[in-house]
Amino acid sequence: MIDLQIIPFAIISIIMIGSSIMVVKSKEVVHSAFHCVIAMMSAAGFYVLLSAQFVAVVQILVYVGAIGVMILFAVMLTTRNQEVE
Amino acid sequence: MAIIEIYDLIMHYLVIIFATNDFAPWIRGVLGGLVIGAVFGGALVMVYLERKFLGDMQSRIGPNRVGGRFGVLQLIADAIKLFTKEDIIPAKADKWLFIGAPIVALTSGFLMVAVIPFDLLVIKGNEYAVAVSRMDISILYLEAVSGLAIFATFMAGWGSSSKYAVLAAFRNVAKMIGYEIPLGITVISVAVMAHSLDIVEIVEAQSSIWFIIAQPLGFVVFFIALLADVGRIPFDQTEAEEELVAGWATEYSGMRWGLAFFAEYLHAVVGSFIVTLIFLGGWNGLPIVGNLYIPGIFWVIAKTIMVMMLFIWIRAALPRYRIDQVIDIGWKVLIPLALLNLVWSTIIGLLWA
Amino acid sequence: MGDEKIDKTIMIELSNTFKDAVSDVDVPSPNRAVARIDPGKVKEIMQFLLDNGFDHLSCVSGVDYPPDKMEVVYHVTSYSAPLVITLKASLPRDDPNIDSLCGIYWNANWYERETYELYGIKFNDCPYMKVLLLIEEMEGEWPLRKDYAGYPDLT
Amino acid sequence: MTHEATQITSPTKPSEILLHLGPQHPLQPGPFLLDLKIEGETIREAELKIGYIHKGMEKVFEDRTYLQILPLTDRICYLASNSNNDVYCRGVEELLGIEPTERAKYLRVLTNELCRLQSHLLGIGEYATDVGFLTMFIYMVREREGVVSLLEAITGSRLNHNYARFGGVANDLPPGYKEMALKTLGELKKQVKSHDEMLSSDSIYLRRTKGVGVLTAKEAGELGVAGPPLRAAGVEYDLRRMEPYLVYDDLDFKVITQTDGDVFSRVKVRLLEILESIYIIEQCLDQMPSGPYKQDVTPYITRPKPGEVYARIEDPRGEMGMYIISDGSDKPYRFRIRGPAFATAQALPPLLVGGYVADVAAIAASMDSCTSEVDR
Amino acid sequence: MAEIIDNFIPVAIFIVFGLVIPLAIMFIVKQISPRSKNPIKFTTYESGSVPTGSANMMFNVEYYAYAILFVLFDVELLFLYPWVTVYVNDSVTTPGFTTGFSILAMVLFMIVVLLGLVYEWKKGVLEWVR
Repeated sequence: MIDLQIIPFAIISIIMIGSSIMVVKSKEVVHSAFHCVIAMMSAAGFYVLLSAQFVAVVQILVYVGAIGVMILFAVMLTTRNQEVE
Repeated sequence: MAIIEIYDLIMHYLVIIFATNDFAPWIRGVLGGLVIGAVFGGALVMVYLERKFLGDMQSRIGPNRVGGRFGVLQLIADAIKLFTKEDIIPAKADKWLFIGAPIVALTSGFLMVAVIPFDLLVIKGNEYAVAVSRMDISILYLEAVSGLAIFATFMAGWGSSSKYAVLAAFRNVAKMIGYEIPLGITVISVAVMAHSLDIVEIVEAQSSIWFIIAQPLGFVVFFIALLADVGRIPFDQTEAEEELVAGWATEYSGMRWGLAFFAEYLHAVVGSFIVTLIFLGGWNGLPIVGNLYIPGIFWVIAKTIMVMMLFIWIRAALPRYRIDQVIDIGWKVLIPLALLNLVWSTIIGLLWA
Repeated sequence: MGDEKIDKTIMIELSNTFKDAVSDVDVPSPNRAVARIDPGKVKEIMQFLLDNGFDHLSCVSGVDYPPDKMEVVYHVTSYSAPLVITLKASLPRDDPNIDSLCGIYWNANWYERETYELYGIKFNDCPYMKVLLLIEEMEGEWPLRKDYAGYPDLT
Repeated sequence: MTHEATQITSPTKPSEILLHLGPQHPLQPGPFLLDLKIEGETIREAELKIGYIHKGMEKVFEDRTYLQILPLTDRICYLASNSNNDVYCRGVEELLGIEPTERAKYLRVLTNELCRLQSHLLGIGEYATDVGFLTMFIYMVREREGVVSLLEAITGSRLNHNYARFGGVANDLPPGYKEMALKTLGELKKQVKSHDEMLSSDSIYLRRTKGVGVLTAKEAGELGVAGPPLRAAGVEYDLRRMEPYLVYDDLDFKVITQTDGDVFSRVKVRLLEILESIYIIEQCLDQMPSGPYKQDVTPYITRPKPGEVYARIEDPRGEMGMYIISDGSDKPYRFRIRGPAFATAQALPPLLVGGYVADVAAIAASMDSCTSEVDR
Repeated sequence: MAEIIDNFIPVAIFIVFGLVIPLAIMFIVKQISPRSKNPIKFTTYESGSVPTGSANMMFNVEYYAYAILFVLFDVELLFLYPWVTVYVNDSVTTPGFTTGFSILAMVLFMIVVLLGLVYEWKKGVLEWVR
């Protein structure tokens, strides 16, 4: 089973690392926020792989559902440079 | 009698295929596509019912051309139309968010479908739930996954880069966060009485008394919060056409709009399923049928259609709230009521246990 | 409502108060009264009417009398009496301008803007003198003047 | 309420944006542009820009004979075409110095009130959609069909009636009209009462309308509005009572007023006026004298004496006035249309300021402005 | 252990479905639908007017209170979820003790949460900012 689990682990890891990098790299604040959400969701995937399904669901409920929304709120509340028309 | 024996036999083999071998989860996952298709079909049925019954309630005719007098094929015609329409992404739109929004909305709907049980089979003393996946915490999982739909609307609104859409996206986020909480509290109230977070066990706990009778207040709160969650009248401020044109879907056209639209109906259908399962007794039949054996799946679907009709009826009967009133109701009315219901259900649950 | 005092006597009061500014007072029917006013005194006269219960400016219209005259016609009435007072102010056609009533009757604004764009009558101190109904490029054509050439005469 | 809000300034704060509602927006019965400066959901400034369907009617009328103008008056506002015919004919009659026959007066009152019925019914329906109540819209349109059929039976047309004539009307009532009308109107009365009950008891509807877009009597006077928005504020201003024309003097009716001046009151005034109009029509049908419905010699070619007239009438939307100057020729020298919707539209932006974006549609529809007439 | 992962295998497959189905549909649409190059078609809709300014506006910072409240309540809900499955648990030697204790604990917890809600209500945090 361990051999097989390495595959999803690798996939989720790649997603998580990639999106984490994008959180920092991305120019748009909104994109950063969504990449952050993706990273937190992949963390939920790790919990599933560890058979901690309650923690996984809680991760989605709290981090994605609540903290993610709070980040979105923060994005909506910040000033952005007005585009030059 | 023979029919029931054949039915049992079929179920026996299905259980062998789907539940008792090493590759069962994979088979269920792949064949779960069929379930998605079925629920998608349910969404189509809901669209059709909505158009037809709304027409009846508003003394109109509704669809009546394609597919005979009742226009049953109207939706097929609509689908063909959507497929052949041009796909337009506005130049100013944020392309990734714009494309991603229907995907997130649909994925969230699909994930909810995964844990919905349709029946409970007892074969050779073992219980098998007719569901793609059975978890111990399925109701919590549903809560969590349905929350993802917030992102879909936000992505659509923000990505469109249209003022109406942005306003709608903001309204949607503000509304959803107010209604997730009463939704969660009522779900907990149900779980308190069933002592479990598993939907299958919640339904089984209703074999003697449906939770709508045990906690009518909870049902009302849950239903209202669900209406807000799936964004139907009187809580469809995000698509309030008179001020925001089409809300977050303003810039969507053709099939891309169709996907977003279907995702919304998918959520409504799944919501109806959840109401059926946690309040209306799921596959527990009404005693009126006597000894006649009716498969549980029939009950689930029949009750779900009743709930969908209730949605349609409410849409025909009520005007729309204003956004500040919606948020007021969520925080100041529904949350206290939901907490009250939690106390009530805890007491009842204790007496019951 | 039902203010009994508001009747034709206002015309006598009006001509008494503004002896040199109001002329040609005529009362053709119980509900109508007509007078000609001096364009320079329009603000004072309107203020007087407003103070005497004529609280509703019904309409402001322009009339063109080529070759040398233009008129601004005010219809003033009251929310409590059926009397409509028609006041006419004659203006020279080459430079028509008159004081704006926006400070006295709020709703004079759009009527004055409309009269301006159609006749070219300037209303001094009007806060937002700009075309209302026409497209902005048409400003300066004054289409309702009798000598406007842009309108095809089809009959 | 600021009375200076005629011009919108460009946004200064980063939280403010300029939102265009129009010229093609679902809230509108016709094209106009409503510019809003909003902060979040709150409207800070509003400006209404009109003229998208400007037809230049006043210019056109100066170039048509008096009879040619008559059908064109229908097009000022398609919902009040009968009232427009009527006010125009009254103006020309006054210029000509003739009076319509007694029966024609009753027929004109009858059609005017039917016209008011259908306009109010559609107005309430449009309003109901604007608070998301589509069902009520369809119901109202359903009831309106009956009224429009009644008009069609008299005038032969469903929308642009062109019914009044100088000194009379175009044709008499069809046989059996009274029974047909009483049946339809009896049904309508029942339906309107039930709709009124529905609208007055629906808690969501009450929350959307009570205290929204308040126009007090003083403000309404200052903004120069007339008609239902003014009566909803408690001012008993109705030209049918104030300056009785045609046979309104002989008819018994109440001037409907409400006290609050909010959106709810405006719609309520219209609902109650529908009932009152039905009552007037019933009286008309009862009291209508026999006799000719038009003058023996209808003055088709009209050359009124030089002079001027300001005729006005209580339109479904307020005071409809026409100022006609005759120079003795067969065409009017100057034709001025003072529409009620123009005055109401002007008063709209100050009402919106400080409110919510979500209430724009409700307030605009409750004022029941008609773009066709605003632009003329 | 493996059973729990088994339950999530269909979920993972469904995620793949969710990603693939819309893209497949949009691919089909791309094949059969017409294309146009008119730039006006790709402008943002603003009821026929030319859009002015950026659409991505800023909202009042007061709304952030809702977001924070939401997080608080969401976390509070999480304490309830495990509690519901175990609160009736009389396996201890003194029957009723554990149940009573868990109920009391939750009552105290809820009182604190309710006090918070009432406090925010009174403070006017729940008022929609004009």
